[in-house]
Amino acid sequence: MPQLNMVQAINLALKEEMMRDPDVVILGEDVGKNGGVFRVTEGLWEQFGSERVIDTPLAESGILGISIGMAAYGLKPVAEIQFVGFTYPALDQIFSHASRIRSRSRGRYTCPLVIRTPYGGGIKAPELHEESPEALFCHMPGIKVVVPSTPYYAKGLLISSIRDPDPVLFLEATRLYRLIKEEVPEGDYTFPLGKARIVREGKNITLVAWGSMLHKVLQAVEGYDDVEVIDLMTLHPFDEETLFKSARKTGRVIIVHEAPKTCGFGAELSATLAEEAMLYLKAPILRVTGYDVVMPLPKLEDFYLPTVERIRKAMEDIIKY
Amino acid sequence: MPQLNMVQAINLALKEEMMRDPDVVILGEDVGKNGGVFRVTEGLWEQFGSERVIDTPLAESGILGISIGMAAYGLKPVAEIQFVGFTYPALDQIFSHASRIRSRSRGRYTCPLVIRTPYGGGIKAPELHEESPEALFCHMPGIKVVVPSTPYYAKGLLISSIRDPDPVLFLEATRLYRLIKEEVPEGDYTFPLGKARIVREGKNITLVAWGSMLHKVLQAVEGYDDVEVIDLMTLHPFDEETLFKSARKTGRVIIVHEAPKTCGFGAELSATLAEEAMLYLKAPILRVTGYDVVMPLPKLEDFYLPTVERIRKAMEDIIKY
Amino acid sequence: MPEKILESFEIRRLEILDPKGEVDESLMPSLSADEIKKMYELLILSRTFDQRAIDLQREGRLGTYASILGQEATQVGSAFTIKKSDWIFPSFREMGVYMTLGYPIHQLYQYWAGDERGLKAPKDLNIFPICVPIGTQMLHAAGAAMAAKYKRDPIAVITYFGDGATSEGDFHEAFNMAGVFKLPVVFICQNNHWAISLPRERQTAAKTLAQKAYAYGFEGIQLDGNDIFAVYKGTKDAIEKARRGEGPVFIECVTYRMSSHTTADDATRYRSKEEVEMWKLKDPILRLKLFMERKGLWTEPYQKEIEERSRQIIDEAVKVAESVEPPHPEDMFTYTYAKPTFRQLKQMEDF
Amino acid sequence: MPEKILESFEIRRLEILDPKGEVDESLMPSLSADEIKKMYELLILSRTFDQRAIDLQREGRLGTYASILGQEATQVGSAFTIKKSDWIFPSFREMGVYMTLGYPIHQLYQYWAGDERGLKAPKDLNIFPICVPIGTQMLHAAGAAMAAKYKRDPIAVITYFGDGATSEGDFHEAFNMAGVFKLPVVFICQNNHWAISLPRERQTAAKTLAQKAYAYGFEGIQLDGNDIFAVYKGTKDAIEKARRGEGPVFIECVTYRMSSHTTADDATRYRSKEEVEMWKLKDPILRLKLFMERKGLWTEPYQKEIEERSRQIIDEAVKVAESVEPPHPEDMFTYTYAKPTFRQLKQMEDF
Ligand SMILES: Cc1ncc(C[n+]2csc(CCOP(=O)(O)OP(=O)(O)O)c2C)c(N)n1
Ligand SMILES: Cc1ncc(C[n+]2csc(CCOP(=O)(O)OP(=O)(O)O)c2C)c(N)n1
Ligand SMILES: [Mg+2]
Ligand SMILES: [Mg+2]
Repeated sequence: MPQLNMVQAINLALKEEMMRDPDVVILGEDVGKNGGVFRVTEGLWEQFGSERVIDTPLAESGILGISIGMAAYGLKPVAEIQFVGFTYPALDQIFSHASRIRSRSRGRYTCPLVIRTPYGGGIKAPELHEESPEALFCHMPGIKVVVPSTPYYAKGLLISSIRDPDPVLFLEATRLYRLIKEEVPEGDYTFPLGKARIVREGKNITLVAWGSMLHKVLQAVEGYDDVEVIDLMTLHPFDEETLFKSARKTGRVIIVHEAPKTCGFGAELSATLAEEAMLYLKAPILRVTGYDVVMPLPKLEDFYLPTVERIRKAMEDIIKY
Repeated sequence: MPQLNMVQAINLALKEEMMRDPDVVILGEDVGKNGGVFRVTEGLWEQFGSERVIDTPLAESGILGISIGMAAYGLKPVAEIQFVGFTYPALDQIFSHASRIRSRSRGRYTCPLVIRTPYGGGIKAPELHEESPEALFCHMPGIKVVVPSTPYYAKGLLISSIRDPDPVLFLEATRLYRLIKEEVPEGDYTFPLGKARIVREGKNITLVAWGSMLHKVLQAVEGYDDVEVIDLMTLHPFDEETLFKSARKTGRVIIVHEAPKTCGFGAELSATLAEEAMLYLKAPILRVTGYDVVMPLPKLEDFYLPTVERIRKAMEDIIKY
Repeated sequence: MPEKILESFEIRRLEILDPKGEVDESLMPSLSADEIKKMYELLILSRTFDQRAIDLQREGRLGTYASILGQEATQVGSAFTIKKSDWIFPSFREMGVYMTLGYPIHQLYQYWAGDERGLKAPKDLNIFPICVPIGTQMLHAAGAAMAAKYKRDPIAVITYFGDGATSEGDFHEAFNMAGVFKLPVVFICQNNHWAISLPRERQTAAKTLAQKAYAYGFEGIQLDGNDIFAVYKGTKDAIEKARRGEGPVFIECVTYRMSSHTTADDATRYRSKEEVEMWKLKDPILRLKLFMERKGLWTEPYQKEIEERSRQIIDEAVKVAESVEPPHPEDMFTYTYAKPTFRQLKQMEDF
Repeated sequence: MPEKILESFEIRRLEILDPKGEVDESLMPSLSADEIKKMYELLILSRTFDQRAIDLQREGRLGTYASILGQEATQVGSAFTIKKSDWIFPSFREMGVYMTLGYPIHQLYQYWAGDERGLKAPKDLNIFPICVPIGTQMLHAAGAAMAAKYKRDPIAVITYFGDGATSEGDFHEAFNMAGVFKLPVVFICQNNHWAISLPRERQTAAKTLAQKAYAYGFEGIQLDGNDIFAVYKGTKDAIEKARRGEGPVFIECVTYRMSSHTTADDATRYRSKEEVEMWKLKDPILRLKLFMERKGLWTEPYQKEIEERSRQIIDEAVKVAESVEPPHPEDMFTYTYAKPTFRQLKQMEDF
């Protein structure tokens, strides 16, 4: 089995799905001849031609707007937005249309669209290139939000997302693109949306994370026994059952994310536990997150992002509590 | 003292601030001769002319984008977006610019902008006319979010918002526009941003709400003794101290909002308590909210919105717990 | 001037039928007597629908309603050329388009009464639901056109919008996509002179809206939108061009919103009686009537008959609309996703 | 054709200085020998800055950098006409504009090294920070112009953007606002033929970008952007017109991005060597040099001297930039709001 990094695993998923289903098309800025600014679509334009791997003008609302029309007509567009910060000009198309067309038309039209976009910090890039706005999308009914954390799961989750009958925001942690290689099988396999996975089992603390922060957490828990680590993978709808089960077992939950704390997705996880599992909790639910500031430029980004030290401190606090 | 409804109170605040400060200008769709679709700016165009009460083309990103430029240049624009659902096409200007220009320019440029916009349900209006997306804005550092619940506070909070050196999203509950009249003094008074108020004191349960839901809550607690009701008023930054004090006293907290539950602002309040005040809590933190669905059209909107019954049921559940 | 000239443009306007009912025979499209009568009947039906909607709204039986009064020719004339295989992306003020295409009329009333089930188009009609956020639907039209092109379907995609919509960013992005990809899409602007209280002249400084098409490398043309023959001819040419794969066209139909913006608006606050009176003289229905009278296609009894028939159709539609069971609260959850989420299932237990 | 013609347009192109260094005297703006030398020196300084930035990036001393190679004339020529009282809203590829305006050069390096303190403009210079989200800054320019107009300040507002930016919805909304309110804003597009890997012809189907202005009721003109005299004259006329309150102008400067999009890009993946070679012949600096040589304004020693001086300036700027204390983590919090929130104060305790 080939050892692939995340870029390669996603590329493979795209290629296989395009071979399987002629209705799958790719569009976005620089996705064609250039193969995408991170090379995620490399080789696809050569293989499938410019009718299926479509370089668009520089217009994010336009890209997602036409994707919605394509999806309603019967295609399965996979749109790339160059960085998640550039979904902001397209939020109206996502919030007012992609997520609502099934509802507004009472099922007559649907939007089987995947929006792929790099997210997150740690790559020393300019403004708006390191955003983590996942919570915004999780608040909007009608869209699903998926964040893979390793090449293997990226492929399985992307295939599921493409086959999903509803719009999926597929967030790819830029920092992970080339960080890890693992075995990624060729050919069809899927990983269901809405399911988390236990990466490490333990009885004392539950740590919840997704995407790139999962690896920070795994680093942080090295050398600690009996710590459970959950990779959420789908944020919306998230796997309440796995979370509850773990929280019930450990009684101590720490949530780690890159986004600013206030109204980050951690808030929903914590509130859900505070509402439905409080009885089992032995300590406050802690959040280790980005600060409530504009994501700083490279010189300060390492201070902004949750660190191994901050995660360990939370673990110590929660145990001492 | 005149008895004013919320439309009149806001109109008065605008008029007085425009008289006081020639840098205050109003812009938006239909705000001029027509006085705004809810008549909030009625009479201002006649009084201040079309240079200060500016009818713009139909372009929300444009309205907020030029407002940012005006603010940076030294004016204090008060932009009206006709309904909060129509801020979606302008989110990029809010998220990428209004909230960041101080940070990006290290204080050289600022954005003393107020975005006034009606929000919320209960008025039997078409799609996107009844949204409650306040949480989206609370997640973005650099912007403040204010939601008045009565004419008196609307005036004081709007004056504070106009004088605030940073961008403020000022959400006006459409359902409250003409629902309540109360005494609203003429002349200068302000109510500080970031401060909640205790509307009713009590020792058994804390109910937290804002805007139109505050009145649902007040209806629901009628006949219940010893229930404390907090009107949050500023959502971002919210008044942690008042919330903690009350939670510590009652040990039971219910949060009520119109927005869908998942990632609504209730999640942040709950998570904050779960993190910092759990020790004092006698019961799970409950959220009575809109459902995780697209806001339905008028025929079903009453089923979507939190009702007195749902709030009472939560109160019973939390007491029984 | 010694500088080079790189490009030059001319913006044309098409008129065929004048307010007195006279036509320019050299431009007159070929239409049979039956077709012309059918058009006329659809105009009457549209106006009957509209008046009834306003009455129902006053009685509290509909929610806020957006009248099409005065714009019937733009709507009927353009929709008249659309085939079942074409796709249509309307805005919110196109009841005449829906009716010309045969959309179930009771569903239109259902929608305006606040029931989204009214928006579910019948299987054989590719019309999108009403679009509330202004200007956004044009991109869906461009996308559908792109998909049709990819699938080699020889169809046209037609999208409607108002003069106000031309100011939104999405208008620009849709037009640009259509130009770049040479999409089979026809953009039809109902320039009814007003966007709520903003007059056309303050919506944009361009003298015509039609000229905006040249910014995207394709053709724009202005029509007299109260002249059903000009509308028919202009849209037919454009739609056929699109079906042939020769790219997009932008059609500006100049018409007038005779009533207030919606039943919640009061247009007397911001526009003059004189202007409205002046436009009454250009009424699109009157004009066609005069033409038909001259051609021997219109008589008093005919008028009575079709008015009566329209009334019956509308009565029936209202009856059906109002006899439909109200939606079940669970309906809220049914169409968020193909399958409800765990959390939704829990929430549905409230009902 | 019996239809009416409503409007007609012609799109003009201005060229003065050709690649051989010859000028069209009838169009030549009046510039003193000193001014021309100053321009040339700024071109050399810009190119020196740029080359150093690329070197520093390779050594890991800067982050990703966007080169201005080939676009110097567009930048220096246009900024040369800007006064201290004017306001400027750049995009991200305008280092030559910043330098012509006298922006502290070490701050530019500081910014590209990932330190937002580099973006704090000096008090006497009304330039906005670099704008990363494409196309969005034009609206700020329109807004500032609106404020200036309201305050009766006789200034111009100048905004820069690329060919790619013309596809964004905000471009449209900004142009429309400028037209409707007749704002004193000059829109300068650096059409460098590429938006990352997308060539200009696939960005829009319009033959020129200049013609887009007519969609908004104002004038657009195309210039040879590698011809510093055409750029100077075109922008000067436009800026003066704006200062006189006669409304906006759109200037399309046709130039070429000689290097890759940024240091993170590899342009050989998507464009031909031949194209790049062809544009080398049109180099904006070479061209001015040939002109100056002909006029006796250029000599080898002069070239050596200004190259040496530029190198010293850049050396010094790099030294200053790299000797600045790194920002304190608390800095993250300082500029979110005028005063930190309770929650921020708590979070700041981490440092
Ligand atoms: C994005 C957005 N902004 C504002 C509104 C509120 N609104 C509804 S209709 C309208 C005016 C539309 O004018 P025009 O496009 O000319 O269409 P018309 O009403 O004349 O048919 C406005 C501002 C909206 N529906 N969507
Ligand atoms: C809204 C947005 N989308 C995408 C990007 C990524 N991006 C940065 S520069 C660029 C191309 C810009 O092309 P152009 O406007 O021609 O300017 P140039 O790079 O040629 O100077 C893109 C797509 C961005 N910065 N902002
Ligand atoms: Mg209109
Ligand atoms: Mg370019």
